[in-house]
Amino acid sequence: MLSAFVFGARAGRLSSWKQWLLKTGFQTLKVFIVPGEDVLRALGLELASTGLTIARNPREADILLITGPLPAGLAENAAVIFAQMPRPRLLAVMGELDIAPLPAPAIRLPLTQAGLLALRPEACRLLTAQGWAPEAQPFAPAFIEQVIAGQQEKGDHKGSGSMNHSAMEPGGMDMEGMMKDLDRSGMKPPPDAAALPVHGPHEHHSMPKAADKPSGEETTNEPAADGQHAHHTMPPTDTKEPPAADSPDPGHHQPHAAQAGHEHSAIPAGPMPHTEGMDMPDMMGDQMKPEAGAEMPGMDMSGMDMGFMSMVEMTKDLPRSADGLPMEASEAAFGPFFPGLPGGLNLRLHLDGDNVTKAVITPGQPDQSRADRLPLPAREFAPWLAGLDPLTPAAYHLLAHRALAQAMRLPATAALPQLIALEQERIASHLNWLIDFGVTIGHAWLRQAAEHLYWQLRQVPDQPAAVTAFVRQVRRLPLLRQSLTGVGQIPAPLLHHARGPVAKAAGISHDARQLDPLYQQAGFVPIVRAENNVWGRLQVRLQEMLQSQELVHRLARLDPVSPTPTFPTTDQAAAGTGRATVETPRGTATLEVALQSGQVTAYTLHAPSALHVALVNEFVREQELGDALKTIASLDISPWTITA
Amino acid sequence: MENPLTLLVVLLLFGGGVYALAVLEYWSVAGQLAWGRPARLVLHLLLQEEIRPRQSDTVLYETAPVLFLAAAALAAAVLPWSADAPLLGLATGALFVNAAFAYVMVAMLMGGWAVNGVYAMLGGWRFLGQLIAYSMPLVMALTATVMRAESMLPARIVTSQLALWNIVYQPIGFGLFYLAALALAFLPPFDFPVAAGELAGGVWAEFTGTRLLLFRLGRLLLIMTLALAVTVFFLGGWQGPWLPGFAWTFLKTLLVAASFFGVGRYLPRLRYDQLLEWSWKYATPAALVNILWVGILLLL
Amino acid sequence: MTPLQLLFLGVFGLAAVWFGWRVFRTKSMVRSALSLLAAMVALGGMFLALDAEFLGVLQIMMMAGEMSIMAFFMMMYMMDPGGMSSMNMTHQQRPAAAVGIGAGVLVLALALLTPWPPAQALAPSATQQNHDLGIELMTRSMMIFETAGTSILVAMIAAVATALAYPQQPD
Amino acid sequence: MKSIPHYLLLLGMLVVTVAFALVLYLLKASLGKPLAEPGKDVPAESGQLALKPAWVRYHVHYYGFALLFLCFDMEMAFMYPWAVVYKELGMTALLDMGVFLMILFLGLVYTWNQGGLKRQ
Repeated sequence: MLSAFVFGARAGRLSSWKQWLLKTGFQTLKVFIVPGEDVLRALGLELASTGLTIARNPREADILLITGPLPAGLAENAAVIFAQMPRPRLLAVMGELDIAPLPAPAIRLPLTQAGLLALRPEACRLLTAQGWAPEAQPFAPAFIEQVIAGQQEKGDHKGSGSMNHSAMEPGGMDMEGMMKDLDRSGMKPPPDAAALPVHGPHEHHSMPKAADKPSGEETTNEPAADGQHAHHTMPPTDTKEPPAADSPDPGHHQPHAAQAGHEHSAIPAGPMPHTEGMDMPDMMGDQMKPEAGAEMPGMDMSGMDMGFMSMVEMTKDLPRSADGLPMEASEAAFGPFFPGLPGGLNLRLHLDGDNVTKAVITPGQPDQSRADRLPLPAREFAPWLAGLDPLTPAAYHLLAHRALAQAMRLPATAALPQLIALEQERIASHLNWLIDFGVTIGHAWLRQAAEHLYWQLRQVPDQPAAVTAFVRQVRRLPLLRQSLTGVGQIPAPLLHHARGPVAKAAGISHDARQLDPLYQQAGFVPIVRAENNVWGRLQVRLQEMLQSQELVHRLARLDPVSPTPTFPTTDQAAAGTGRATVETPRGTATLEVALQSGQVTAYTLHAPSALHVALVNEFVREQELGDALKTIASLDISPWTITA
Repeated sequence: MENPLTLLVVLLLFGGGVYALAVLEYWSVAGQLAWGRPARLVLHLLLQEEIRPRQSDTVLYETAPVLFLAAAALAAAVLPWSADAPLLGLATGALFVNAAFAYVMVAMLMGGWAVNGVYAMLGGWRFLGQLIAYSMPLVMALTATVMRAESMLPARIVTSQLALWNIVYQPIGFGLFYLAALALAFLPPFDFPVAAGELAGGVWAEFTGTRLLLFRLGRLLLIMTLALAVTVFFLGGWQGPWLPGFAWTFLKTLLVAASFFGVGRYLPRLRYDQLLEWSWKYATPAALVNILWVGILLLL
Repeated sequence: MTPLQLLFLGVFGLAAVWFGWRVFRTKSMVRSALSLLAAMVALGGMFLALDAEFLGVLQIMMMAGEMSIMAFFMMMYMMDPGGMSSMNMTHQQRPAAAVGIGAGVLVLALALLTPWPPAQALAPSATQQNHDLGIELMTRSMMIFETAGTSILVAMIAAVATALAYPQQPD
Repeated sequence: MKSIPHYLLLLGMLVVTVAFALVLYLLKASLGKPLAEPGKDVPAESGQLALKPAWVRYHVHYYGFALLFLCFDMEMAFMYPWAVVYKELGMTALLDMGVFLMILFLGLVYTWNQGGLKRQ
């Protein structure tokens, strides 16, 4: 057991004094949950009853608890979290998971509530017994050392042209390298050249633009990783930006000087508000800030005349904010493990001060161990797909079921218990979202009340009175409406990407349940509001919770004796393609499956979250940080269905 | 100060109050009262490794937690607990309290900058914005109490409320001071520099072990001091029947502090720039109206 | 003046000079601004040692906010505000040193050559000082006080007009 | 003279606070040093290694308010002594300060009008 703890214990001998301290002090333990507390709850694991509390950042965590799913990329992020936790620390893993590059866990538990309940006593015991160990060793996974060594090397050779981004930042590399090369050769990047080939099956929008915009700003550039997303060129939405002609900046019209080797002809001079130029300002920021970051932006150290430096000259090519001031943009990760956001959501924000100029969600890597199992016998496909998204397994189970039924040319009999399970999952999913949203907006009561109700409903799913009371209370919370109403409006041209509650809040009656005969019998009418903002989305989710409660009752009354249709999955000869649509809690999901001799050989899933990711990348900009995070949280993106 | 026994009682009450606040604080986020928790937390923080971020500004990093604690402690020192036990009778006490509070912001700024991390930096500069927002309502409300007492001596401000407490005499001032105190202690809904949901801990995220302990202790002390300030300046300080003066001060202070924690439970976090806007467009003019109101009352 | 006061006057004076020196010896903008704040606090300490309580506390209070604001303006408008590169950010060092030394000599001469009135044996109590200051402001120095208000207004308008872009549509 | 002991007491409290911190640090040091590991001292950023320094020219969006604050802070310096003698001087003080505040209020209104009272 000790060998498992060498990466967590403090270095030194364990005296009885230290042991006493450990025994007393390490009663209150904080857990950092990977991939996230939303997944933990969706798995039916309640942390509150264990006496453990959730750590919001690795520095205050004692235990790193991994529940999975943990695809390769996330495992590296989890290793970074573990490396950043102060010792004595513990690694605990639930279920059978491959967690490399993390070390062997000190505690392995079954993926059950009983397993979770065993965590605290076991952790206390281990920490008391081995909080200090003479044989403690540094946890030094190779990839972290490589990244750090790479960074130091860059620091040593400033201006050598090596890349800014580490291997930890997928997505940003190709474009940046390309731009840098173009930049060096003095070429102008052809407009749209980089952006067009990656569109894939989705639409391309061209919106009317402000008349006075230089043509170069229309370039839309996206990293190749975003292949499945749509591209938009949006009209300026922010009214506070100054028009180009009235720039308050005196520096622009001065001739370029003291820029040996750097010729920024590719970039049109003139103020470039972030709302218009899509990715261009940020790319400029990256260009101007080469290598180690410690270096000054826009300055070539060797060629610079050191006698006098004019700030006007030095900053003239930096991106402008809405007020025309040239500042340096910083870039920070707000995921995959950020409190309040869905666990596993790989979000990066480009910041101008505390203004978000751009939000980028990078799709995670697919779980290779899952992908390897295709082709799959039809019988195993539905549970397999249900495991894709731990947040809403029932919805995807139903989806797979229906698609297979169509592929096998079976009558599309809907099973009432499945629909009831779907509606109950909807309530649970919305509540699960609300708990995390309570963290994002810093509302202690909302978080606790939602969590309380969540576990109440998990025990007894049918409690209309409790749900109704909760919804009424949330609606009456002071200041909540005011603080959410003005936030997160999706521009009209992008609205058709919205699905589920996001679309319904904006007045789009887009719901797959409308077409379902059983739902029609139950008198289902989608909830629609004309509040295209965070408050509207919250309202729709609350109303949907009430509606789902009602639907469960109505569906149950429809045909109480109808037996669950048995699913003939043993048909070895079945072949064909099937397509089905289900309204998951996050929106309409469509699945196409190809079936050959009883085996699922290929499938295509159109999940609502993938569209919402495209939304985030397009329209979250020029918002205050808190508002941007609220907006992103309000879309309720499930990171598990958006793998690249 | 004259009576060592009173001083001891006051110090004990203050310590006990701070401990009770720690319990209350956990209640405000977790909804349960855990009486042993703060003591365990102290040991816990002592036992943890201390990680200093690389490329940090060592001087500022080391100064910030100590300055934070010192600022809160010094502000507490000049506020009287009872008629015969002012820890310190500073003639410009009301001003001094403000001065000490200003260094809470300086400490947070230092901490935010020193770490050289994006979250902390955002938190630090946010808190300066917060100071710009709460500062004017705070000092102007305080000035109005000074007008009535004709002195900046906190004990005189208490005695000036013999006939009528300032909460009734100048309710606008009380409201502004109360909200400003919430913002000063960066309690929810104003917890901008250390917000979990926006900055994952912000300024404090990179402080571990004893340095974090100093910050946490300082913040509890700060809340206690602010509650004490509300008591002294607006709730008649030690005045009350039956019980000795310091007991009244203690009870009122604890009640105010509990209300600090309670308010934040039911409110969503605001935006600091909205706070700035409200402060300058509405709160500062309201504070001036309050001064005018007190001025007219005093002339009648 | 008691020896104790003299001691603290000296200590705070030296601290002020030392922190003033540190302002220019660091490459980090924020550290530089906060050093200036420390120098100002030391000045406030000197006021306190001289029994000028109101001035001392006021100095300590006001400088916290103002130096912090200066810190962010320095950070916004100076290259490499963290001072992480090894580059020298100063220029025209010789003329600057000459001007600095000249100004220092001038100030020193002013301090030494001015015929200061004899020191008061006993400073009035701090409460009395606050009161007297108020009376002075409201009566004899009333015009100065109002002029100060006007100067602040001018400063405010100048700052705002310089810093903000002219609004397209006043809101 | 009687104020000096108060200041000494305050200074003493400052020293005690620093001493308290030092004692804690000593206690801490007696429990052993942290173990150096790669990536541990990098500021935590949600599981990504944030190796780039954050010290950049950060855009503070509230500088309009900050300028206004500087002026109002200055004004407060006059207000405290005024408040002390307000009752004694009565109407004179009210008018004096009324004029002073009116002047300052003009500045606030001007800034508001110029769009300074919003996020830049």
